[in-house]
Amino acid sequence: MNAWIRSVLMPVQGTAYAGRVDHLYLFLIYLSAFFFLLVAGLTGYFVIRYRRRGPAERTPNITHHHGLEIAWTLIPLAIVMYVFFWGFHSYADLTVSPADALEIQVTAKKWLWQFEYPNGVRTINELHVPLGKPVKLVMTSEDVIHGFFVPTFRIKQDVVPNTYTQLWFQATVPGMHQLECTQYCGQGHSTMLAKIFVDDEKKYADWLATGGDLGKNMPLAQFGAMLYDIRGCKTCHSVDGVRGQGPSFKGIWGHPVKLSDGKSVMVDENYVRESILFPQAKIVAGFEPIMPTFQGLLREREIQALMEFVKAQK
Amino acid sequence: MTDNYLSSPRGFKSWLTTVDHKRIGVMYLASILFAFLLGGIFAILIRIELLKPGHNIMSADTYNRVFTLHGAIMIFLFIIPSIPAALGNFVLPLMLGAKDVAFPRLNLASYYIYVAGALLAISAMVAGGVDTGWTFYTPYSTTTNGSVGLMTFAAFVLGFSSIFTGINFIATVHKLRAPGMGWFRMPLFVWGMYATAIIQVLATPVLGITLLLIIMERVFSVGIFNPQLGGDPILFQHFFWFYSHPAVYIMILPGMAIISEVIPCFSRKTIFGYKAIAYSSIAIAGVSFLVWGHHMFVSGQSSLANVIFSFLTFLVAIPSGVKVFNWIATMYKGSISLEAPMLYAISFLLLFAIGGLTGLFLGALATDVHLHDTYFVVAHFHFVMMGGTVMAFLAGLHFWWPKMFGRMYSEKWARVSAALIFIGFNVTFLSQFVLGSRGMPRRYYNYLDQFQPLHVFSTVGSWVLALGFLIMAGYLWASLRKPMDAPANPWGAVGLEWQTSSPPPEHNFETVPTVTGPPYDYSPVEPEPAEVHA
Amino acid sequence: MSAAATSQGEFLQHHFTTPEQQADAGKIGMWLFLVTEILLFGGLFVGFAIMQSLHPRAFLEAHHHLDRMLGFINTVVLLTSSYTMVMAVHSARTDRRKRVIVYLLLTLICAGIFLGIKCVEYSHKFHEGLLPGRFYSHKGDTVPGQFMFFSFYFMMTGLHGIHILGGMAIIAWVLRRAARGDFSHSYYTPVDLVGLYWHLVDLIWIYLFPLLYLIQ
Amino acid sequence: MDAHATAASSYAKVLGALLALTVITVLAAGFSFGSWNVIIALGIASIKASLVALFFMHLRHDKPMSAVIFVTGAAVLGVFLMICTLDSNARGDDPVRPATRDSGALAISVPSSPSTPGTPAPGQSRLPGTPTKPR
Repeated sequence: MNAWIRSVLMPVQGTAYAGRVDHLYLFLIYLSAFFFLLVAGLTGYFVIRYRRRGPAERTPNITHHHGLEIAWTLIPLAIVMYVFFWGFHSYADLTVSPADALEIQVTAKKWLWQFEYPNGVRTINELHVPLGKPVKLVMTSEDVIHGFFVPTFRIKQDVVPNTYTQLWFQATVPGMHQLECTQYCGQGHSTMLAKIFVDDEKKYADWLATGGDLGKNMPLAQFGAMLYDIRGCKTCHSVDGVRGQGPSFKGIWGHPVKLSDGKSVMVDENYVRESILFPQAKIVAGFEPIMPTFQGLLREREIQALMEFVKAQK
Repeated sequence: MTDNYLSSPRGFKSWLTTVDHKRIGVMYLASILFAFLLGGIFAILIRIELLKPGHNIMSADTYNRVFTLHGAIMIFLFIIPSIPAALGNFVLPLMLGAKDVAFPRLNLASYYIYVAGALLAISAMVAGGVDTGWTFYTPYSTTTNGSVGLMTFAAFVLGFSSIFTGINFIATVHKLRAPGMGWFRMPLFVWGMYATAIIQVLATPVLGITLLLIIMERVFSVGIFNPQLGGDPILFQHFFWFYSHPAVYIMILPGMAIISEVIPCFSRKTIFGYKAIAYSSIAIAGVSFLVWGHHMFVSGQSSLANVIFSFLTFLVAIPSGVKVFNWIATMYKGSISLEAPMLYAISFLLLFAIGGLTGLFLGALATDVHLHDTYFVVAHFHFVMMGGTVMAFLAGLHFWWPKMFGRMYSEKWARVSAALIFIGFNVTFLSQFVLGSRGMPRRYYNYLDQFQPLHVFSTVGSWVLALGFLIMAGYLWASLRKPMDAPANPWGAVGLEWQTSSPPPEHNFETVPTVTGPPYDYSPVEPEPAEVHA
Repeated sequence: MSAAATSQGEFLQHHFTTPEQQADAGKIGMWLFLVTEILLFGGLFVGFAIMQSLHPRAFLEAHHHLDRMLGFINTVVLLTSSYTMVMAVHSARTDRRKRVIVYLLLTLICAGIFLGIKCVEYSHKFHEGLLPGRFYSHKGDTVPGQFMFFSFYFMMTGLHGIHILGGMAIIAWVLRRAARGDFSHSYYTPVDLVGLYWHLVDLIWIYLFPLLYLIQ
Repeated sequence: MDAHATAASSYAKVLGALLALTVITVLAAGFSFGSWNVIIALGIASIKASLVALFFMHLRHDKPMSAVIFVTGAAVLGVFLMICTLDSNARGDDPVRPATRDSGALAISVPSSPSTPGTPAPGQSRLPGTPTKPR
C-alpha cells in the first residue's frame, strides 16, 4: 500500500534523505485523508440525516460546547506540533553537510547550469557524481535568482546572485537524475534543465580523469550537435529558423549578417569563434546583448565542433 | 415599494457620484466580475498552452506575460476586493443596522482608486506586458524589460483602495452598530470583515513601500534589492511576503465570514461556537503577520528563520480548523436545505479542507523543500483561494443576490452550474497535486513528456469549470431581465439585512432597527418565506 | 450656544445620530490612516536598518556630507510647528476663532521654512553629485557604496517632504474653513484631524533626524 | 478657563522639553559611546515621539481606542523590523554566506553607469568581489 502510494505520487528515491522525506509525506497523506474523510463524512451524513423535511421544521438551540471546542483546539495543536518537529528534524539533516563531502561549485545563469570540480574540470548542464559519496554544492548565480531542484533527491535551494547557498546529497541510485530550475527566471526558465549522472566509483574516476572529455571519438559535426544540445545553445538558438532569444543557426554560415551598430559581418570561423568567447563584441541587429561568455568553458575541439555544427545548418 | 436604491435617485450620473454603500457595492461587483472574466480567460489560455509540451498557441515570452497577468488580475483586481469591497460593502452596513458606512465619500474614492488602478494595470498589459510573475521577485523584476513600473504602480494604487475600504469598515463596526447590537451580537460576517480590515490596514502599506522601492530600483538603481550593488534580494522577499502572506488572509477570512452566515441559515440552526469562530478570525489576523517566511524556506533565508516560521505557520492551522469543526457542528441536528448558496458552502467545506490539509505538507520543512515552487503549491493555493474564497464568494453572491437586485435566479440552473464548477475544479487541480509531488515546477512553459497525461487531465477540467461559469453568467443575467420577484427574506434568514425590503430603500431601513437578542436565533423563525419562491 | 447648535446640525452627516459619534468615527479613521503612514515609512526604516548593518562604514562616511546644523534647525522648526498646530486645535476647541487662524498661519510658515531649508540642502547635494543610485557622481570617496546612503536619504526625506506638502495643502484648507467661521467647541474635528496628521509628520522627522544626521 | 490655561501651558512645557532633548541628542552625537550612540539617539527620539503622541496628539486624555490603534501599528512594525534583522544577522553567521558585508573586498562603488536598468550586461555581469570562495 505504502509503496504503491509512493510510486504514484512521488518520483524514485534517489537518496536516503528522500526516504525520510517520503516517510513524513506518507504520514501527512494518511493524516490528511483521515481528516478529509472526517469532514466529508460528517458533512455528507448530516446533509442526508438532517435534510429539511418540511417548511415548518424546528431545530434545537445548541449554541456551544466547551469540551468539544477544547478538544478540537488541543488535539490538532498536538498533531501539528508533532508534524512540525518531524519536518524540522528531517530538514536539519539537509542543512549540515558532512565534512568529507566532495565540493562542487555551481553557477547558474540565464539559462544554464555550470559545474566546476575541485580539479578544475568544468561542465555545463551535466553533473557527474560518485555513487554513495556525499556531495556538497556551493551555488551562486550570475544574474537573477534561480532554483536548484532534483526531484529524485527531494532537495531544492534557490541560487542567489552575490550570495552562496549550499546543498548536499548522497546519491544511492545510479543513472540519470533530472535537475530543474524552480525559481522563475524568464524566457528560458522551463528549459533550464540539467542532467545529473550518478556513476559508480570507477566510472566516475574515469570520467573525471578524462576531464569529462566527451565525444573523443566522435566526428566533429556530430559532436557539435551533441554540444548544441547539452551546453545550452539550443535554449536561445534554433536550427529551424524560428527566432529565439538569439538568432537561429539556420542558413547563416557564409552569409553576411547585419549588426546592431549598422555594420555587417560575414558569418565565418572567426565571427562564430568570437561570438562564443566574446559574445558582446558584435551583436546581431534586433537582439539583446544577453549571451554569456563561454570562455574557459569550452575546449578548443569543442569550439571547432560547434563551428562544424553551425556550418551544417543550411 | 418600488422606491429602492436601484431606482432612486435616477440617472447615470447619480450612480457615478453616489455615496450610497449599496450602489458602490454593486459597481464594485460589476468591476470585479469583469476582472474575474479577464483573469479566467488568461487561465484558460494557460491551460491550453500546457496541453502538450512545447509551443502550442503562444511563445514562452507570451506565456510568461499571460501567467503574470492571470495572477496579478485575479489577486489584485478580483479576489482581494471581491468579498469585502463588493459584497461586504453592500451587506455590512445592513447587517449592523446602519444607514451607510462611516465614511461614504471615502468609500466612493476607494472605488475610483480601484478603477484607476485597474486602468493602469490594463495599460501595463497593453504597453508591453509584464513577465515577472505577480510576485515581482528582484533582481528579475528590476532588470527585465516590459512595463513592470506601470504594473507595480497599478498595484500600489490598488493598495490604497484596499486600505480605504479597511479603514471604513473598522470605523463602521466601531461606531455605527444599531442600538442593542453589542460586539457579540454582531453577525460573524461582520467579525470576519473586521479581522480582514485589520490586516488590510496594517499590511497593505508595506506592500506600497515595497512596490515604490521596485520603481525606485528601476529608475534610480537605489541598490537596496540589487545584489550587484550590495543590496539584498532576499530582503525583497521579506518585504513582499510581509504583505502578501497576510493578504492570503485578506482573501480567505471574508470567505470564512460568508460561510458562517450561509450554513446556519440553510441548516436553520444557531451557529455552533459563536465566540470560538469570532475569536478565531481575530487570531488568524494576528498570527497572519508572523508566518510570511514560509514562502521563503528555500530562498536562502537563514535556517533559524526557517525553523521559527515553520513553527508559527503550524499555529495558524488551529483557528482555521476550529472554524471548520464549528461549521460542521452547526449542521448537526439542523434542518438542512440544499439551495445554491448551501451547495457552494458545502463545496467550500470540502475544498477548503483539502486546501488546508495540504498546507501541512508545505508548512513542514522537509516536505516543503521538495514541494516548494512546484505544482503542488499551485494546487494548494488554488484550493484555498478558488476552492475556498471563490466558492464562498459564489455562496454569498447567490445568498444576497435577491437582496441586491430584488430578483430570484433559476435554482435549477444554479445547481447545474454548482455541480459543474465543483467537478471541473477538482479535475483541474487535484491532478496538479500529483504533478507537483512528482517534480513538475511551476511557471514552466515547457515540460518533460512524463507529465503530459496529468496536464491534459487538468486542462480538460478547466473547460468544465469554464462551462459552469458560463451557465452562471447566463442565469444571473436572465434573472436581471425579469421583473422583481424576490421577497424581503427568501431564505428565512435572521440577519438585519433580511428585515428590510429586497432591494433595500435608499437609506436601508424605514425605521432604525433595534437588536434585542443574540444573532443566529433560528429557533422562532417563521417558515413563511420558503413558499414564496418555491 | 445657538451657534453651536447650528454648526452641529450643519455638519452632521445623515448616517450619524450624534456629533460625538461622527467625531469619534473620524478620529478612528484618522488614526488608522496614520498607522498606514507609519508602516509605509516603516518599510523604508527597515530597509535603512538592514542596509546600514550591511554597510556600516559606507553609511558612516556618507553621512558626513550632511549638514548637522541645518538638520538641527529644521528639527526645531518642525517641533515648533507642531506646537503651533496643537495650539490651533486648542484654540478651536475653546472658541478662539482668531487665534485658530493665527496659529494655523504660523504652522504654515514653519512648514514653508522647513521646505526652504530642505531645498538648500538638496541643492548642495545636487551640486556635489551626492545623488541617489546610479546618478551618484561624487568623487574622492574612500569607502565604496556611499551611494546607497544617499538613495535612502533622498527616498526618506523626499517621501517626508511630500507629506509636508500634503500637510500644507490640508492646513490651508482648514485655514479657509476657519476663516469662514466653521469651527467651534462643538465642531472642530477637521482641525483636530489635520493636527494629528501634522504631528505624525513631525514624529517621523524625530526619527529621521538622528538616523540620517547623527550616525556614529 | 483654568483648564484652558493649564492645557496651553502644558503644551508650551512639552515644546520646551522637545527642544531640550533635541539639543541633548545633537550634543550626545558629538561623543563616542561605541554602540551606545545608536541606542542613546534612538532612545531620545523615542522619548520625543512619546511626548508628541501623548500630549500633542492627545493620546493621554483620548479614548483608549486611538492608543490601541497606534500601539498595534507600532508593534506590527516592530515585528517586521525584528524578524528581518534576525534573518539578516543569522544569514551573516552562516559559513557559506559570502562577504557582502562591508569590507574592502566589496566593490560596490558606483552603480553601473546610467545605462538602462534592463539586462545586466552578461559576460561581465559577474561583479568584481563576488567570486570569493567561502572558506
